Amino acid sequence: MEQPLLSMEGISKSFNGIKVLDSVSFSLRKGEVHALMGGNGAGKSTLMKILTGVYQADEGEIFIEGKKVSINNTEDAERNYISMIFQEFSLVPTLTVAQNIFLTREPKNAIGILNDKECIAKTKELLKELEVDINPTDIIGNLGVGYWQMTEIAKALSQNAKILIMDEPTSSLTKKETEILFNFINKLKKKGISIIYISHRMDEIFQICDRITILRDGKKIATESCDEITMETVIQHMVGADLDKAFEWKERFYSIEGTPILEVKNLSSGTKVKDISFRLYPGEILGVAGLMGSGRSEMVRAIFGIDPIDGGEIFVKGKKHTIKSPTDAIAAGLALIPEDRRMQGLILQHSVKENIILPIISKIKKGVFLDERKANKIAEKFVERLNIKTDDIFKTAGLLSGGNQQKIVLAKWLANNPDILILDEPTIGVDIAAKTEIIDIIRELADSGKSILVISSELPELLAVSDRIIVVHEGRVVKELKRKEIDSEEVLQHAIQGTK
Amino acid sequence: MPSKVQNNLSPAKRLKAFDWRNYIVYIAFVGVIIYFSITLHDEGFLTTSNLLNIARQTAMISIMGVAMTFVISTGEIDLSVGSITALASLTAALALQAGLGLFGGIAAGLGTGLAIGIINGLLITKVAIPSFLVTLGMMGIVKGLAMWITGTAPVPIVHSTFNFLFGSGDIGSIPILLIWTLIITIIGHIILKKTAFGRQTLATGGNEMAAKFSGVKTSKIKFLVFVGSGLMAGFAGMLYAGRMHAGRYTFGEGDELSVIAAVILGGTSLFGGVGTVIGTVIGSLMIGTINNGLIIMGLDVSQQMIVKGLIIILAVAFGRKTLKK
Amino acid sequence: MPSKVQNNLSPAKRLKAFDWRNYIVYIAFVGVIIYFSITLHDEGFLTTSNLLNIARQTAMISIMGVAMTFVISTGEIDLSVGSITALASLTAALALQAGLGLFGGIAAGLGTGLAIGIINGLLITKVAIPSFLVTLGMMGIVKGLAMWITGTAPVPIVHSTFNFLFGSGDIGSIPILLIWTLIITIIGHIILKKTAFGRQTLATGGNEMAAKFSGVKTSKIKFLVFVGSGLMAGFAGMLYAGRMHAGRYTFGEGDELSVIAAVILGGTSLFGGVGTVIGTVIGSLMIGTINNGLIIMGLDVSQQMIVKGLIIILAVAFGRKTLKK
Amino acid sequence: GCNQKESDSNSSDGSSETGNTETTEVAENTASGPITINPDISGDQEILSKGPHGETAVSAKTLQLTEEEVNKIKEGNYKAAIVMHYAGNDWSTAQIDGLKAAFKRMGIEVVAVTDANFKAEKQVSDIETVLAKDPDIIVSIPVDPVSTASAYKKAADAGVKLVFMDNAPQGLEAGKDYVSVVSADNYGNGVVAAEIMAEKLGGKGKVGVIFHDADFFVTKQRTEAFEKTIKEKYPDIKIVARGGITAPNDGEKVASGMLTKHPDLDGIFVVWDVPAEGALAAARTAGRDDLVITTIDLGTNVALEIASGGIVKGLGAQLPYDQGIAEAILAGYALLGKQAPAYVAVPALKVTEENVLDAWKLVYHKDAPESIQNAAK
Ligand SMILES: Nc1ncnc2c1ncn2[C@@H]1O[C@H](COP(=O)(O)OP(=O)(O)OP(=O)(O)O)[C@@H](O)[C@H]1O
Ligand SMILES: Nc1ncnc2c1ncn2[C@@H]1O[C@H](COP(=O)(O)OP(=O)(O)OP(=O)(O)O)[C@@H](O)[C@H]1O
Ligand SMILES: [Mg+2]
Ligand SMILES: [Mg+2]
Repeated sequence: MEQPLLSMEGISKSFNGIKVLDSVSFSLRKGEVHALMGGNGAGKSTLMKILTGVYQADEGEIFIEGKKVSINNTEDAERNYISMIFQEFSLVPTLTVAQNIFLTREPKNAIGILNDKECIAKTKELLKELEVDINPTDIIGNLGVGYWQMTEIAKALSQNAKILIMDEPTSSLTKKETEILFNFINKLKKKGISIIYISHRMDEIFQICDRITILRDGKKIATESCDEITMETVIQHMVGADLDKAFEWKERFYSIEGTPILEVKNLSSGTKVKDISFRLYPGEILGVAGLMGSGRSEMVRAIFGIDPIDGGEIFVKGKKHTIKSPTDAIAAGLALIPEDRRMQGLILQHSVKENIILPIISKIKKGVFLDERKANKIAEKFVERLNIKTDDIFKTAGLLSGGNQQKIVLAKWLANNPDILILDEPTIGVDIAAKTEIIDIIRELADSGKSILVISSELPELLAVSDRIIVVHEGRVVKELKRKEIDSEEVLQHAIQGTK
Repeated sequence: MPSKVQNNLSPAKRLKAFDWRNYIVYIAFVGVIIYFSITLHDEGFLTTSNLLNIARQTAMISIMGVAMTFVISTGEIDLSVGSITALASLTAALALQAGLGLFGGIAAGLGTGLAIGIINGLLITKVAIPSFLVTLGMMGIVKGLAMWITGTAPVPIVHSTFNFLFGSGDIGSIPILLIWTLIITIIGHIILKKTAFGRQTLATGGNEMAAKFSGVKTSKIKFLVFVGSGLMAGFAGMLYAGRMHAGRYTFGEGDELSVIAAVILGGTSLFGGVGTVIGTVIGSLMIGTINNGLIIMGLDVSQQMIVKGLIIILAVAFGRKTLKK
Repeated sequence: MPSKVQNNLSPAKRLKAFDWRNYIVYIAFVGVIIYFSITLHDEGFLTTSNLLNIARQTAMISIMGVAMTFVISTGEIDLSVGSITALASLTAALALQAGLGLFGGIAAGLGTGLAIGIINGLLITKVAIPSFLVTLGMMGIVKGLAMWITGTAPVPIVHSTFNFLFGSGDIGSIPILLIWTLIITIIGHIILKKTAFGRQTLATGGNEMAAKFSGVKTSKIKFLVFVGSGLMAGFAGMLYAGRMHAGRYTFGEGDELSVIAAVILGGTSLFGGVGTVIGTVIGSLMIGTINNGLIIMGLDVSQQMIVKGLIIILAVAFGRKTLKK
Repeated sequence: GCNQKESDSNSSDGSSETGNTETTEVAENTASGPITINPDISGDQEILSKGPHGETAVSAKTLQLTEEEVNKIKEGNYKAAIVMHYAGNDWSTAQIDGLKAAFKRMGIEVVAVTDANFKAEKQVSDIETVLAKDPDIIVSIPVDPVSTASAYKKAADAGVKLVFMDNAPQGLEAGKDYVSVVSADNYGNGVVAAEIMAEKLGGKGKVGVIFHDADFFVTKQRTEAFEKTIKEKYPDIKIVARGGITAPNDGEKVASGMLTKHPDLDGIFVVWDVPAEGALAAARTAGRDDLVITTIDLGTNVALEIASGGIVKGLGAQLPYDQGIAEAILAGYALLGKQAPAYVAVPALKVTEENVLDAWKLVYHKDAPESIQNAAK
């Protein structure tokens, strides 16, 4: 058999005495797309960070083309033509798209003066190839997570890497962008570039990958060719058990008579939300579909009082509400789980517990003081319920794996028990087992009379959970579909694309 | 503040950072005490009266430091505290001179701090000017007012109850300044660590956006921490007045830097999200102890400045090393 | 620095913030100029010689401000600059006195700044002590050294070329201080906006972790900005020396705050990631113009302080309002 | 002038109530006739201070502008600027008031008063700024005689008449570059403080000295005078401790340290009154009611302490208001082309419990505040 391009042998890594990688071996052939799978906290990102020099392995060796290499920092990785799209974004929010893409590789003239024009032109080209509609001079901090992810991808592609690591590149992308990315990956493959692909979207794996390596609890379980393994086996390896009911829609019954619990009339806000109207009934799960940039996030931001409302009205339980801040929204019984967990969802340097109890902090009191015991109990309950992988509830949130961070964001708002729960991409980065769990939790909540608005770019998930789906296009609701009327993903996909 | 921020340390680094910053000031403080106890044991350093002097001398910085811990925990800064102490010492003294009595004096002193704190808070939260600029401007305005109100003349205080209660008195052999320090420290510690307000303060500093999404009224929190800082600066001004039996526009000059230094030395992050009241007070005591020890040692002012600077840097560097292992 | 940070403003808010901070200082500056031109047009405010005086008086703050813009852009702070100017003025003067000639004097002044900048940079990047503490400690050490080196006595400089080149000379009718300011400003602006180093400085302050992931040597960047700050403070010290024909330990006292104020007023974010050299220099000129105008207006010192504070706050508040529309 | 360095407010407090308004009236009351300093100031005291170039002092009592001379000056419509080292204390306030009152009588407009806040570089800027207003006279006190010299030289070359308080910039010549230096008798004040100390200690004991740790002419003279007098005249009094301060708020810390280290200390001399208040607080805290503190400058708080027979036993006082008048008179000399003495001093004033109320009146041209009057009863 030919020599692998890369092989990692017996890699172990502990944090604070807790082993997160246990003698893992991994190999990558030239020109292959190799999926790295595993539940949240299995150690995927850690393994890849060892490969890119962000962390150093406690034990184990790395070989590239048979030669042993030591990778101690990002420059060593770059020297070995390894480049990575990080799960925690490596973009500087205060710089522009173009500046970020070419950071440390800026085009410049002979005396070191930057050539901004060239930088922008090159960026434009790259973005055009990726078919993303971003202005290269936009400040990254002003863009949504979807665009961050596209910029990350553009950045990684602009480096001439031999090994390209993609850690959940599509978690915030819709189908359209995902397809473009896959086309791109195929082109790279043909050029002989090897790709390590991490994702929790199972269907993608089989669409794009040649081989799969599965990790569970820091140990390697298997490496198989994609042709020889079924999705069920992969899931079984990942979870360590069978997962029977993945993503199945169940018809639910609730009344759409009477007053809606939330009614939005002709809402407009900023440039992206133009004229949005919809109703949400008690006990209903309403899905929101749309392309990236269609204005779904902006819509809920406006409803939740973050962005100013330029026009339209919001009724909660039949009563008109002027919501000017999240505090107003929360007082009206709303809760929003934001799409961007790092910027909007979490206080990364605070503990898991502090994050979970923050929305309800003024409610867990003993006299004037905080009831620490009760707070701990609540935090522990949700860590258990959402199966958050953490050493304990006092671990710093920023140290958890991406998926587990996302679960904390969910836990925060579940703990608050609101009447109306708005979820913006609630399952970004969450593993398959947890996704089904979350879908169950959403259903349970709805069954208990809560009303839920879910935005998701992952259509199978959206289809599995929604009772009704509205499609947003360029800031307007263009279609409303009863779930019963949708008999395939394609139907919804067409509605989203506006292609009929 | 238009430029609030969030932590982006590498997880690993932050964990370590969190560790050493929590303990370094205690280690450094104990080290300083031991050092002076050995080198100055014949010179009265370890006498009760000297140690109580240190407590007296640091009381105002400690008390303002407690409030500043909250301000810095939200990622903001208050440069106006030094000036506020000056103005408050004068308004309290003038009220007493005008015969408004003990409560009049207290009301004037605290009211001054409160009023300025409220203005600071409103400008920062409603007009959204960066706190650095608001409180820098306010520092000048308040200092100017303090100079102008009596034409730079000090105002003597002959009200002995006031002087006793706010600065000069001892209860038994315990200076009243020490008692005030303890009371404010304990209250501050409890508020920061044991109440929802404290948690929300830290959350605001940790990630203002996320805190807002979680329903924290970050503007209200910021407003309140500035009100608290103003109030405590007013209180410190009364303590200066009671200790010196006078109000004067130079009191508290440069204290803003000492206060911020105590807070940072104590382990509170200048970028918000992490704060410790106890650390602040220990930081303040440590600086006070160094000042005291070096004076007793008989060093020149220039030598004192050099050695003090070295101790601060070396103590932190040493603690950093020790805890790294 | 263990507590580096990243921006977490809401996208919408950040966009706005970015906007007004870019222009407010220019508007405020023009407003101040117009105001004084109208009210003081009989009093010599608008004469060339007075305007050139403003340029002379603000040169050192502007020059240190250029370097401080880089420091603050990385999210750090340098409190030692004021002390460095004092020590550098003395070492330059002593070198000239010792007959080491023009180049000896320049080497001594710049070398002092450079050496302290290097020590600051090493302590911050290698020992990882927060820059606030390092430079606060260094401020005391350097000030102490400046006092100690000549026992607080000033050292006169009789070297006329030195005095001409660094502070006192005019080329034609243009003060050499203005020329230095322009040169440093232009170089600083180009480095910040047009070179990879500048880009990486802003990236380091914008999100240190992300910058590191992208291959920016953030430690090296931070080290270099502190070296630059030390060097420019040393240069400013020479300018003080040349302007005053002497070295003295009090030169530059309190300048750290004026410099930081100019930088923040100019629109650089105290949290890093956003910086503008031109804004800083305009900020420095604006403060200098206010000082000058208020003196010409004949206000009392206390009134000057009050009005200056008010102008800073109101200018920013007003600009904020105007740009909101 | 007790023009201390760094941020201090030295000195004679309480003048504000006095100074700003009423003293001016005092000058206006005598709106005609010759201008002299307050005739109540005793003139028989020998002036001990020497000028910046070692000149022997001429008493300010000898200065005079006759009525005709005043009228002649009035015709000139002259402009004056006052460039202070620091304006935030009563010494400065009283001095400025004296100047303004006298200038008013001479028909001279005061076009600017600046405050360098003890920063030499700021003072140079101030001189430049003030020159934009084209004054005929600048009355000033240099923060530092060395580093401000070139700026003053520029002003002198531009034809501005310079009168200095306390100290003259280096390299400038009296009669050529500047008119004259008017000083308080700082050396004499130091001697007064030493004598009161010796008197109260019965010529025996251990004392500490809190001095100004800076190269500052005025405060150096005082400390030197105190220490020299003690050493030479009172051999049984030993100076056992010396502590430097750079800012007035440091007084308490340094005095506390001294009392910790030397619990048997009998007295402390503090270089000016504001840090002396700190020493007072330290003595009170230490329960040392028997300590003797002497200092320089008659501030409200120390005056109160003296009047009530407290720990501060006495001090040497300056007469800043009259110093200001003397400076204005000398400016008048220059405008008239009259020969002016190079170094003029205003005598030192010994203040103890016995004469504190009279001294107050002499210094501030008004009665002592009620609190002090009550205390003196
Ligand atoms: N710096 C760190 N300090 C402590 N624990 C860490 C650190 N980095 C990672 N971990 C822990 O290591 C484990 C593996 O994390 P990793 O990020 O590799 O998971 P992952 O497989 O990428 O999961 P996900 O799918 O959720 O992204 C997690 O339990 C995480 O909490
Ligand atoms: N000009 C802007 N001003 C403020 N925020 C913006 C701006 N442009 C984009 N955003 C941010 O972008 C995010 C959503 O971006 P996007 O355009 O992708 O909309 P979307 O419909 O929610 O699509 P998706 O959720 O698939 O990303 C929101 O969080 C919003 O705050
Ligand atoms: Mg991961
Ligand atoms: Mg979105």
